[in-house]
Amino acid sequence: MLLVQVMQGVMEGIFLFLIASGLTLIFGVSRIVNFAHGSFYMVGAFLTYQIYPWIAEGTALGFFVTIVICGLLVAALGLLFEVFLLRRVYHAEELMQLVLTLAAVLIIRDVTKFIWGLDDVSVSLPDALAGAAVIGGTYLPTYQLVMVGVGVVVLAAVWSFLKFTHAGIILRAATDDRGMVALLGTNQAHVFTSVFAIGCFLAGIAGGFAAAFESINYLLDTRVIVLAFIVVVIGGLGNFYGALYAALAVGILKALGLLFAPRLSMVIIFLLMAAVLLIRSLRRTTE
Amino acid sequence: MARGEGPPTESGSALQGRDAYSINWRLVAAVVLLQAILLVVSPPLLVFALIEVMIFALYASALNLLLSFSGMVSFGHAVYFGLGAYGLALSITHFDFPIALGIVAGPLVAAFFGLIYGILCVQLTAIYAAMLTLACAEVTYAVVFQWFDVTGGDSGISGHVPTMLGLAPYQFGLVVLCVVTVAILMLWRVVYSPLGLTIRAVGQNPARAAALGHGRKSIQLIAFVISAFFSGVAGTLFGIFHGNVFPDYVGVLFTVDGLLMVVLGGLYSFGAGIYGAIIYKLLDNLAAHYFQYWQLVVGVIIVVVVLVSPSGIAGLVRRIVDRFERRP
Amino acid sequence: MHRKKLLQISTVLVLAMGLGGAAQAADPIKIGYVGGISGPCGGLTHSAVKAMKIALEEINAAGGAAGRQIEVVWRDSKTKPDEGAKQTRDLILTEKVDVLTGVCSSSVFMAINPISKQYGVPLVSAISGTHKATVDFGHPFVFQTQPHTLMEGKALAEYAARQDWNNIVTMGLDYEWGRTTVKVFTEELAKLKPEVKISTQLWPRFGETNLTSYITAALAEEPDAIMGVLFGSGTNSLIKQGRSYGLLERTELLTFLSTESYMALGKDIPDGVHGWARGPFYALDSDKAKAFIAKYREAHDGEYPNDWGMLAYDAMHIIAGGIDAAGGAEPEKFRQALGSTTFDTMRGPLKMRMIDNTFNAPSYLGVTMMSDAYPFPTMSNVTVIPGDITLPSEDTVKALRAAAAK
Amino acid sequence: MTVNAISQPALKVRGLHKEFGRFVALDSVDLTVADGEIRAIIGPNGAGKTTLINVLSGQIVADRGSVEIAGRRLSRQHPHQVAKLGVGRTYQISSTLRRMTVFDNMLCAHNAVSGNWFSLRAGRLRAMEDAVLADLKTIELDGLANQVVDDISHGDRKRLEFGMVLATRPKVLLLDEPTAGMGLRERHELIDLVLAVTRERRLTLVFVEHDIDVVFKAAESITVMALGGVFAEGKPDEIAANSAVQDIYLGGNA
Repeated sequence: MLLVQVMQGVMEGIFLFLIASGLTLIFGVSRIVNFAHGSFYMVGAFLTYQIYPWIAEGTALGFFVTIVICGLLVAALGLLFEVFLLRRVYHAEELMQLVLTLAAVLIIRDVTKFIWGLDDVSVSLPDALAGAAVIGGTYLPTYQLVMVGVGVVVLAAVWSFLKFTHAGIILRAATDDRGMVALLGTNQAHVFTSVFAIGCFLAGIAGGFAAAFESINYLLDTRVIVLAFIVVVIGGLGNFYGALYAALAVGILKALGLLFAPRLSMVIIFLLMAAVLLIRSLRRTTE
Repeated sequence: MARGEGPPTESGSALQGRDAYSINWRLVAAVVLLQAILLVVSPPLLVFALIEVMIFALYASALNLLLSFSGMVSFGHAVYFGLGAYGLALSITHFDFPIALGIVAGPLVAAFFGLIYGILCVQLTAIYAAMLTLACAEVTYAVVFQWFDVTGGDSGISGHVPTMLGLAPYQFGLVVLCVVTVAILMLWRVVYSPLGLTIRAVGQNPARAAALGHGRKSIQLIAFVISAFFSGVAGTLFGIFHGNVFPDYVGVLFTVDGLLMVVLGGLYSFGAGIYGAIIYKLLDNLAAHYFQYWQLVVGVIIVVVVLVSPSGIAGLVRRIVDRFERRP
Repeated sequence: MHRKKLLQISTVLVLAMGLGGAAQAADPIKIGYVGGISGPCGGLTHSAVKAMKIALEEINAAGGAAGRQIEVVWRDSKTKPDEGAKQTRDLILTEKVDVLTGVCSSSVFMAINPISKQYGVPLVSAISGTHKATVDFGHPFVFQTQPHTLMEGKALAEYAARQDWNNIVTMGLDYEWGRTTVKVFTEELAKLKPEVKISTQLWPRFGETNLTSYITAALAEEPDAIMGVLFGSGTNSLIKQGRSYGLLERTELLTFLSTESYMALGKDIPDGVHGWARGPFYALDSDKAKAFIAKYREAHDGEYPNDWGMLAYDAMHIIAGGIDAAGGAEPEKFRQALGSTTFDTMRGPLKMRMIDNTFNAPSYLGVTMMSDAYPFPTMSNVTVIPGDITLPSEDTVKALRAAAAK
Repeated sequence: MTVNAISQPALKVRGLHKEFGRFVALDSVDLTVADGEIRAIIGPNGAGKTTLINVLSGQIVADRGSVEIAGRRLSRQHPHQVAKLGVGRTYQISSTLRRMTVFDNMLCAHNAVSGNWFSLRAGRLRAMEDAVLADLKTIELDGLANQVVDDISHGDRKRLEFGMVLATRPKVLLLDEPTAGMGLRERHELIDLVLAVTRERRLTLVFVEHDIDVVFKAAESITVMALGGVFAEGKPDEIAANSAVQDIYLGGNA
């Protein structure tokens, strides 16, 4: 029982990681806390609902193709948002940036309502992905295993991107020291824009996967953003790998929490977040 | 409309007129009188709207103390607003307080939680602190929402206090006017006093303030508790106004309302909360009345303000006043 | 002569009064609608608004109520209690409405309820399911036309007792509706069938849509059935995610399944789920229902009305019927009229009892099945649990009111 | 205290060590500054000068080593606590309250040491006005009193920062590149002001400086740092004569 719940938690954690990874990448580079991340995720989910029937409904391949297309579309949307709006406030106060992303949440939500209406919609899981591997009475659903696989692929892709490519090295430099990017003579704006687009791409595909996993409506944005924030904060804002550990921890904590303290699982997770933040602050080196 | 409005600059330099640090009583009296007349002569519905604006003006002004002056961002300020209303309700329903005592208890409960959460939050700075305020708010919301036996869960608590204390709307409006005026004047006193100067120094540049001998944490904590207290006053009034309390009052929507009011009103000016509450509520009501996609309208206006006039309405007012003053 | 004159005068007076009455009759009766058109309730409410508009047309085409036309003023509560209260005051004070209706979430209902009481304007709830407004904090002018939480919990127990389920896991959303329904269900089931064991109670957080850990935790108890008190995306997620765990092969599932869930999930809802509903259009075969559904579909691109639309349509006809029977919208007469009339609704004849102004609205339970009739699955073998069985006893009502008044 | 003040050095640092990751910022630094001394700290970029100042002012906690200020041992004090011990500091990039006026900046400094910083009585601020104006005159900024700091020149900001530090009545001044980024004339005007005040009030002055002219004009003694350690120490003429210092210094700058 315990083991089943832990495995359940791992699978949920990977899914959380998919959502949170983009958020943490964006913060790491541009120090923007993007409240609209959940909205981009929601747009990804609705686009998947819209586009899947046009591609090849019912097939697993069509499903994956759809998700990649939707990821790209969301990335394009994020790109526009970054270039036309966000870029203008990089030098303003933090609060202005936050409020701008909050405004984006309001706008995207109403546009979503306008296009796709108020009712729940849902994407049917392709049959090939709907089953489960049964090992000794324990069910390991194919779809969640696939998501674990996707999580690993994203992790590997981002890891090798950061490690091996020129752009990745600039990115790492940008995360560690933003002044350094300017010194390197790189066009900082390009770095910010591309990372924002990559973050939105990740949000978009996470939303696509969610569309087949749960039922989606215009409230999806706020439903997901708080949890994503918790993961990012526990992992260390801007820390890509930290987000993975945090996502797994939150997933497992949620799954085990309902065995031992069923009504307190969210409270426990928030307390974990508070504790992590405070413990980090105790390691004072600079004030 | 704006109450307690003096010179709207953050640096009310003493040299710019020896009275910059004192209250312009004539202006206050004029605004209060005008507001009182409005309350008495208006039809009930307008009175309700005025009451709502006054309560939110206080809430946003309290939040503004944090945002504009103390250098903190709170993503969970509705907690202190809502806890004011819950403090009132729970002290009556669970501790059998008389109503008068419950009204006092509301802001104190808010301030108490401001102290507890504040102690945690000031350990961190910038966005990290803001994230912790969010976590505190979510915990509070979860507890209030789920602790069904005590808080009534999502169907809240009602009937513990007569709506508007059983007064006629305009009478209650006058009560609110008095409380809000006094509270905003107190906030003014806080901002433009030695303590306020300290808070502003810490808020603008904690390193310089530390080199002057001010510890950031303790001073930000003071600001946090004061802000929580006055948010609690606003929340208590709101609880009496509606005669009820729901988890929504500590929820994220009220937090966002407050933030947007301050930004619309104009960061770094004392009047931000007052201007912001008036404009935001006006906008909110009008847009929602005529347009199903009112959030879109509000969102677009916020974008325009952030990009075009980051100093908000207060900045606009200041520019207009400056222009008039320059022209003899 | 003298008498004749007197007669003349009185005739004139009577005539004048009659004319006055006629002039009054020319004014429409105003109904104020407050509902969560935007905000979390938006998904439930839009069909209700459409349905009410159809009802309105029918009523006015048939000459209105009590000889007067009916006019509805629509207001959005944004699913926020304070906003709902504000709109309600506006409706009462500026629009001078005679009757209020709508109301989606229980917090908005609870916020509006005292205003209806204060101004003595009848409030007929069409959607919100909390019992607190009519029972605990009931007053003479608040009415409920759909089954409330206490009734539904009992209906579920009735249904569960008829199945051969001996080990049940409950899974209720962790808020008032979930907790009260599970509580009533558990208590009533213990009375009806004491041998049934509730092996565990799970409480998913409100708004939670990843229910997989709850599914595994529930299945670990090897229950005969899972009783889910979830709605909308909660129910949908449970069914979608349960599929991979062989949920339905391993146990039975009883959950709230309103029409929009069928429409959202389509064939993703497998056959054999026990569903419960408040106004399933496909299970109502009265002529009235058929006519309404046809009209609704015609007006809205072949879309089917959801449960909320069905409830709202009935509520509007009940209001009009009440006004008709009362000869106007005078609140006390309206109440008496509602209490003494049997309304012929799409859900069959409904009658209100005076103690808590609650209608004996039925609950519908059945088993899902895909058929050729609709592009989505529906419930078959629908069991109707009439409201007369599920309405709480008068003692219960009195006890709850006493507790609330304390 | 007063008895000690004669015998105690104003600043005594022993074995100070600080690493950032693998980078050794301070490597067993020893430093003694006598009461009333004017000491310059020079060295190439990355020598650890600013880190040293940051440790002395409590901004950074060292990994090892001790700091004594007027005989009092520092142990993990926060900057504001160090400030209360009588240490005033300026920053490489001037650190002022940029949304306030020059006057209010100075008022903040007075307010901070008034002992009534928590008061709610605006009258207390009015009572400080004359002293504030006097201080502004001292640093020759009284003409800019009503300007918002954001609008004044870089040099004036540095001057204001120095003035604010003075207003807190420190015993030890730590100035991190007080003249960085200023024009030649401004630079000498400011350092003349610093020297005049320091001598008049008998303060201890430790300053980091890159401009060799300024250093030799002002310093009574010089500490040369390189690679996180103290490389040489002595009177200005000794340092000038030290060829190793010249190599390091010029090499480091090249």
